[in-house]
Amino acid sequence: MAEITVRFFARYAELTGCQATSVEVPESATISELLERVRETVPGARDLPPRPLAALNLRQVKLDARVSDGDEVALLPPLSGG
Amino acid sequence: MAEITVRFFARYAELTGCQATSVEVPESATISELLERVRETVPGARDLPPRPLAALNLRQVKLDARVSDGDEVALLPPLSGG
Amino acid sequence: MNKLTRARISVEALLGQIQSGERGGTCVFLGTVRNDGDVTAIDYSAYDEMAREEIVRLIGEAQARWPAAKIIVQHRLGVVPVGEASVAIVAAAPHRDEAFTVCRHMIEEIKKRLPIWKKEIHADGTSTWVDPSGKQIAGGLRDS
Amino acid sequence: MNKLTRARISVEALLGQIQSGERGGTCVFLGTVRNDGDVTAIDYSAYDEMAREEIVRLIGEAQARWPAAKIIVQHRLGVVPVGEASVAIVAAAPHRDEAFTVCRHMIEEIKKRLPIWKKEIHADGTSTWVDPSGKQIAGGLRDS
Repeated sequence: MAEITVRFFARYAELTGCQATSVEVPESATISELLERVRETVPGARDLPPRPLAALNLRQVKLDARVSDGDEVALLPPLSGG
Repeated sequence: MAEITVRFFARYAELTGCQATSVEVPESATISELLERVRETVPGARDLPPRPLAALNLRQVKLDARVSDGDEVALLPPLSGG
Repeated sequence: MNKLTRARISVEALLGQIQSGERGGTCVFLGTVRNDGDVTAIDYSAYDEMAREEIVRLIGEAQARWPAAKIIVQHRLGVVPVGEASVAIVAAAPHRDEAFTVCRHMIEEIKKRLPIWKKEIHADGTSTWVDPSGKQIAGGLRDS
Repeated sequence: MNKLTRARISVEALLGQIQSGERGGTCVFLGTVRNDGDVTAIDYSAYDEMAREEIVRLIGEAQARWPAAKIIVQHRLGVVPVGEASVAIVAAAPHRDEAFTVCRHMIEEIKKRLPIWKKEIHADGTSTWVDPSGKQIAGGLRDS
């Protein structure tokens, strides 16, 4: 199994009442699969959009990217910097 | 007759050794005609280019613009501000 | 010099780091918090570690494309009152065409790629997350 | 605030006059004296009265075209050493696209229309008028 740190930002942090949590998924799970685990285990996460932006180890990735033990995955509301 | 103040700038002032002078031309003469008088009366002005940039009362004009008594005409080397 | 900052942005300080006799054109872009409706300020938050890395990546990509250019980016975090700058880009290049092009490129990329979020603070003390499409949403989720 | 000046240009002071909650985008252009060859400085001279009027006309024309924009122009005269700014344009507008467009428009017009001339000062103390085509001419006349 892989232990993944999941981080929530901005509106998503408000939604879950959580900034970071730890989730276990099978090694090489996709971010989509990780998201399913997050929805099941983190209160409020059911209301996340079906396909949020995601970053894996500080880089934006598609939802079919695969995770490994120790990775950090962040769920990002639509960016609005500038 | 019209008395015109003629001003020289930058390289043209160096060429004539003069920043401003007064030239008489017939009322409603064109700037080209004024230029001919300038070439005849101002030492060094023979070396002005045939068709320099000119300004009449602080606005750039073509050489067929007409002058009146009291006008100020400036002869401008190619502009290089900025 | 490229950074996220909670202090007011000093353009003069940024220029001091980048202006030089090598580069004849410098283009600066400042994004300023606007008084839209009853907005009094915007509270900026970021995924700090990623935003810092993304700024480095963005500048690296731009400098690969425009090797003679020099670029600085600063983005403010926290509460920025109306009328103050939230982001500053300084791009200097040997000639002005490149300075403008690089500066414009950088602000477009920053808006697309930096993990930063805005929350508008209203005169009555309430606040709303800003949807990048320009619409405001109070709690609801409009992205899909 | 729009002017010819013999002092160093303070971008911060110009921004202070123009940045506001009405205008979300500010674009600044600075032209900097370059160390081309053995150039140590450029001596700028102008037909002052006309240059001042021309700046007012240029801004008037731009504001007729982009009514929401605010524009400041400063051009330095006298000896400007390598690495310092000779001209500054600040253009602020509600949105960034307009700020960039107006700023770029202004510097192009300024180069075309302001009666200002450059004389390069070289390391050996000699000086040369700058031909706007980019070629230097010592005393000779290349315009026709």
